[in-house]
Amino acid sequence: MESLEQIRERLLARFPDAALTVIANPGPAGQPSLLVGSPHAASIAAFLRDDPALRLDYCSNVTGVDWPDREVVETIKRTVPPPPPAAPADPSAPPVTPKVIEEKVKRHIPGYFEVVYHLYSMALKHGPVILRTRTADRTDPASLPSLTPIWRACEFQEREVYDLFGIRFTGHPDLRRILMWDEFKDYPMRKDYVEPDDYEWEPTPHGAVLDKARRHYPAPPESR
Amino acid sequence: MSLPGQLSVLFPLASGLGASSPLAAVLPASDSALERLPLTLRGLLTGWLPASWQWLANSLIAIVVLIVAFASLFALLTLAERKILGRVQNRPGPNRAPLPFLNLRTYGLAQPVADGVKMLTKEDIVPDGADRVLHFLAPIALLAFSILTLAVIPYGRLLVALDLDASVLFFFAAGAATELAVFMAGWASRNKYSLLAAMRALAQLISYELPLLLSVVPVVLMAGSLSTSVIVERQGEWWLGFLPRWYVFTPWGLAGFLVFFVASLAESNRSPFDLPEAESELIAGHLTEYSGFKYALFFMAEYFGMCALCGMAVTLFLGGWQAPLPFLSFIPSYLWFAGKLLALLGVFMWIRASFPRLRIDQLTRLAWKFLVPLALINLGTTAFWSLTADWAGLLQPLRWLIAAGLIAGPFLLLGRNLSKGLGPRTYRYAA
Amino acid sequence: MTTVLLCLALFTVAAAAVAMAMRNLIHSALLLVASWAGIAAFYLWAGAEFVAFAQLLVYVGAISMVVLFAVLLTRHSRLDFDREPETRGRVRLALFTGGAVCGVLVAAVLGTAPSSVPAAVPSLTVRQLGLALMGPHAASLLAVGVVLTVALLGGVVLAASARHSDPEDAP
Amino acid sequence: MLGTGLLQGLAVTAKNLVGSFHDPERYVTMEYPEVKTKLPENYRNFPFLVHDDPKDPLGSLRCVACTICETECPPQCIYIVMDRDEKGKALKRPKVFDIDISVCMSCQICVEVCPFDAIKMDQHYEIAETNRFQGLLLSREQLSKSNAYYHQLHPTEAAAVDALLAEQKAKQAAAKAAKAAPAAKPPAPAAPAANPPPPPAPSAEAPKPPTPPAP
Amino acid sequence: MTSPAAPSSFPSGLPSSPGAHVRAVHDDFHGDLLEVSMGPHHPSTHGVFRMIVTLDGERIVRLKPVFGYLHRNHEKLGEQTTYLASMPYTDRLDYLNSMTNNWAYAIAVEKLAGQAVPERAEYVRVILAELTRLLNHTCLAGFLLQDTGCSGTPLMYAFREREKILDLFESLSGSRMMCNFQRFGGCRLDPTPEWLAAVRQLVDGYGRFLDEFEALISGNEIVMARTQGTGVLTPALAISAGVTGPMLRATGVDYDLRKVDGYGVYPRFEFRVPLGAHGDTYDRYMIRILEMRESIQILRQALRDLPAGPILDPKAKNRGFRPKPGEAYGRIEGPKGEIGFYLISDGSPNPFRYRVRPPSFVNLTILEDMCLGQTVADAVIILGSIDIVLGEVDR
Repeated sequence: MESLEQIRERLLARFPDAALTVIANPGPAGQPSLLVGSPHAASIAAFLRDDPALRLDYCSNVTGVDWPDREVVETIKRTVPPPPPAAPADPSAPPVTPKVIEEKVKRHIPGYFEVVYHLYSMALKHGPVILRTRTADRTDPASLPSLTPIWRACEFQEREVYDLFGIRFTGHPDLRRILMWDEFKDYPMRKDYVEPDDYEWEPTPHGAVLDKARRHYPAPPESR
Repeated sequence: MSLPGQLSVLFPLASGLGASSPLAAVLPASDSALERLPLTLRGLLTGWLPASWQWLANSLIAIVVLIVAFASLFALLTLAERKILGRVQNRPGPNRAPLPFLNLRTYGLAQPVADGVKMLTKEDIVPDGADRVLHFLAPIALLAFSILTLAVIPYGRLLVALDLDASVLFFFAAGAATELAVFMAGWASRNKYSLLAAMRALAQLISYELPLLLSVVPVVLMAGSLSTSVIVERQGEWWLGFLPRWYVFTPWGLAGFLVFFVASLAESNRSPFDLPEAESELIAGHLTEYSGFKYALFFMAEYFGMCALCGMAVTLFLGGWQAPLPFLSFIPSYLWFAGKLLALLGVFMWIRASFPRLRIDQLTRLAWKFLVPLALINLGTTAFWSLTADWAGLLQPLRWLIAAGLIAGPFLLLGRNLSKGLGPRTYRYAA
Repeated sequence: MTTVLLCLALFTVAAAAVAMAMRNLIHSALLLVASWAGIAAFYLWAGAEFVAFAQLLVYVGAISMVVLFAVLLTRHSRLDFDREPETRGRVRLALFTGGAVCGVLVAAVLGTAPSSVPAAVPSLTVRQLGLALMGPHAASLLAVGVVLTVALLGGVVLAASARHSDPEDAP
Repeated sequence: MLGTGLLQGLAVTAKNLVGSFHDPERYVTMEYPEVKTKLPENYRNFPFLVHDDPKDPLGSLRCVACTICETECPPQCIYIVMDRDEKGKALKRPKVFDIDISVCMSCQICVEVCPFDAIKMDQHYEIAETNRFQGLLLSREQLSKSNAYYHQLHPTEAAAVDALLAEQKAKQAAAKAAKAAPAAKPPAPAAPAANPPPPPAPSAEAPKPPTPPAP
Repeated sequence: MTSPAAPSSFPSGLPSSPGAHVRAVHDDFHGDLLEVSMGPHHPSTHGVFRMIVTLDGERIVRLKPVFGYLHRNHEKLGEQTTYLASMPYTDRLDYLNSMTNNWAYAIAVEKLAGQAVPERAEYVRVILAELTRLLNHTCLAGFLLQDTGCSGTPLMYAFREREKILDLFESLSGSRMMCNFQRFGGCRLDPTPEWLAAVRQLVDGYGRFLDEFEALISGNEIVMARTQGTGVLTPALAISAGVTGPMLRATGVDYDLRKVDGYGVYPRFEFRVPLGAHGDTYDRYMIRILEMRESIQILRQALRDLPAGPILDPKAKNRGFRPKPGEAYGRIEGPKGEIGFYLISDGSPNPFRYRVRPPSFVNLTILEDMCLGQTVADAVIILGSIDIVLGEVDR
């Protein structure tokens, strides 16, 4: 199978104005992924499925990922030019090495929702090619293009992503909640999901459970 | 002891048991004491009564004996069914029910007692929308008609409760009325599933009524009479001195027996055809809204129906109370009948333990496209058989061959047509 | 002996009468079946075993099913019986037909000689019945046979034609 | 020919029916209350704490209340409070060691991660209690069982653990002896009094690969 | 529960099932459609699963599966506990095959952390996975026949054999069904010679059991009548719907992860992959029986050349395991199909995103397509032939 970069080149040739970037995978797994812009996602997916060289006819896995806003503290090494020599340059003095200082720069990375598709080919027995589609930000009417019209396998899995993450899939034939009951309002898998306070007393409260216990019982039950 | 004509017809019970029916005179009643035991016992009980009261007492005794015998057989059958099903599945079956007051473990013999008490004490829920009268009447009607069918089966040389001239017709007339009771049960429960299931059960009962009747006609044709005791008498002779001339050992008889057996399986809602109470479909079918003792009555009626059909199969094809070998006829006739009946009931349970269930359309297709044509062809073969009864020595095997061919041919043809497109498959492996 | 006859007659007539008066269609159908059973009992009383059991088998077993299925499958809820207005013409017509039927029945009852001792009942065996049917009455037996087969074939054709409108199994 | 498959099926059920009377292979029911299954040695159900000398079950617990098992336990059903003497100095003993049996799924992760072989898996499965909280909350007293009981449950594993502990104790004794010997020669740089063997660093690297038990 | 939406009119691009024409014919709802809800307490829906079936007379016109009754948000739990603590939870996914769930999770984490696995552990993993495949397919054959109404006989035979395998798991890992046996970099315990002898004895006896089982069922005319031709699945629809495992191979598509990915030491064993031709319920049943026979061959070869050596990689770190940031998707050929774990790590002891790709959940997508035009009795068998376990479907 050709590498992700070659695939990206061919896709750019085919869809010149599509936003395609390769996301490296730092871990040892060696599975880089291809970030696809929302407007062209469906047509790119159809191309990947029908292209004779790739034939990615099997969408194995659809995963929703919630990337919250992050404060990334980066230490940047900056070389500070030596202060202008007060005394005239005296060749004998050891050359003043430029001072290297590390600065802690706090960078704010905006969060977003992301859906990851693992594509394989049953015809040519190769894969995976990993597609990623991202929303601009984490505001609620998050919506992404649905790939169910291309791979029927995404039908239930996209409904699950909608059910647990709240990402509406445009073009999905039957978008309803699949695991939670229909009247459930919130989206449980989001990082900022607050669990309902249905705490049930446990005799061995410690750690997170202890805080909940304190909210319900001023003093933890007969602290032994 | 001739009775006014109408009465003897209306209550022929007395005439039959009174051994005054024309038939008894003809037969050399083997007079071993054991053989006449039931009659002597009955004589002790009712001997001192004046003649006119005697036939009433006799008929009452007959009724009581029949009901007690078959009710206890029902209790034992439920236990035997679960024991055989258990043993087939490598497990013991019920063996923990202790006798009421002493905790002696009785290998399950107390299980029917326990079931009976459970059924009696269970609350009898009647859905409020239900039609009370019909809901109450359905199990009683079903049980009544099933018990009626038990009257005409000859249990021993002289032990037939109702020796009618057209007893086979009486048997099927009473059997046909059970559909009415099934409909009442389904309709009275006022529940969409039980009505749907009652319809399917009726479709099954009606479509298997035909092969049941058609498979009996050859026997009536060969025996020359509709009376069950005459039919059993006809099967009394021996071939070559020791082979019993039971009808099942003739080609048309075997085919008739198989069709009768399959049809009776369906008629009593047993294993491959137990669609009405298939748990994987419409829960308990038309019995969904019944609980407590009414459900037990339905259960009992099913077993009575099964015993009646098995009894009739034994009477028509397996030589009723005839002994299989001449020198064995010292054993009393009613024991032979009981043995054959229990054997056939055992085969019923064996089949229940082994086969999956047929779908409603396959079930009716089997009846209309396989059993009915086969029964009709069997009728033709029997006609050929009876016409060629007097063929001389060498022609006899030819007669057998022709009869066997007349049955085997259509059986194979219809079988292939029935399982068109079905068959064991061979599978390829990936390169 | 007449007591048995009387109570049988009473039972049959009562069943038929109540059947007409019942509001619930299924109950009236079942009572109709009960009256047929009453007629079968008549045959038994008259000593005709074979005909009694045939009646029981055919009517109580099969025809009752046809009636009940018909009652079930047709829409019969109270409201969609649009009652025509009772014009004078209809009332007069109803009275006329009712009267005619009553007249015939009454004539038949009066015509028979009352309380004649029932003639000795010929005890017929089934074999003689069969021979009679196949002998002198063979023609009528064949006619009945033809009618039945035609009815059966008609049923099959109807069922088959119903099949084409909505295909039963997947192609 | 129609029906041969059915007859084959009947033959199989008949073979099983007859077989169930003489062939133990075809009669598998074990009537539970009277006949109990023989549990394999590796069978694990709920944990228990091992103590060394039966005379003082709570004092000689191997557990040093390092709370590794409390953090590693997936359903978080262990609750440990370290014992402190009057001056507040931590004693290497749990004052409270509760396991909520109704939450524990006996996955034996606590046994795996315990560096002191203080907690092992028990084999009793008949636990029916009337009260969910008092009944199914096993405290230190109920959990503590003797090493002999451990030997009885898992013989091979217990033997291996004992060998390992004995070897560790010998190593520590040798190390102490080695430390005490040089201290005896140069008395001046008196080594601090041999304090109790320092608890091995809680984050022991690889969990001690449990020696292969023989089932 | 809102009433199910109008029948989903699928975009024309997707391959359709043979029964699809039924939906087209009956889109105009003339009054006498009967809506039946089968489940969630129906005796033959393997666990808490509900099907809202719309019947036109006896034939199914629409079927909406409703599940989620067993949903406990397994993936959120995975994000809140460490990598090692998630291992016992993977037993609870497909609670019939805990060994293969563990292996799939272990493979994903090993791929995430680049962890090596010693030879002996790979062979033990193959032995345990093939034993689990035997166990699962035997269970399926038993349940499938139970749905057709066999009053329990095949199910009891299946469970008799399954108990033998569970006893082996119990004597090895300590628990029959919740084994929690695999670790990142090998297995938790080393099987002893007695255990291996017991496995060899079981494997030798299994062929006889399969012959007896097939004699009871495969040739049975009633079973053939009930299952041949029902619930047909076309290869194109199967591939597009992401169906994997025996269900896919029953339609004739040659895709077995043991051959395609060649994970573990499977390439060293020579075994065949059976393929069906009709894609109906009978094929799905027979493919599983033939796969069991292949598993016996694999077990024999694995037992024959099981090498000595460590069972757990000495450098393996299970407690306090902190993989470097990155992501990985590991998958294996579970008995029910491709079971995969997708892990995103951010360097902390808890995974950032822990995703399970359950085979039963995806295989359920085409339940409606296979049931269109069939009767209610068939819907029960078709559901049985898909072989779902609700612990995995609902997660």
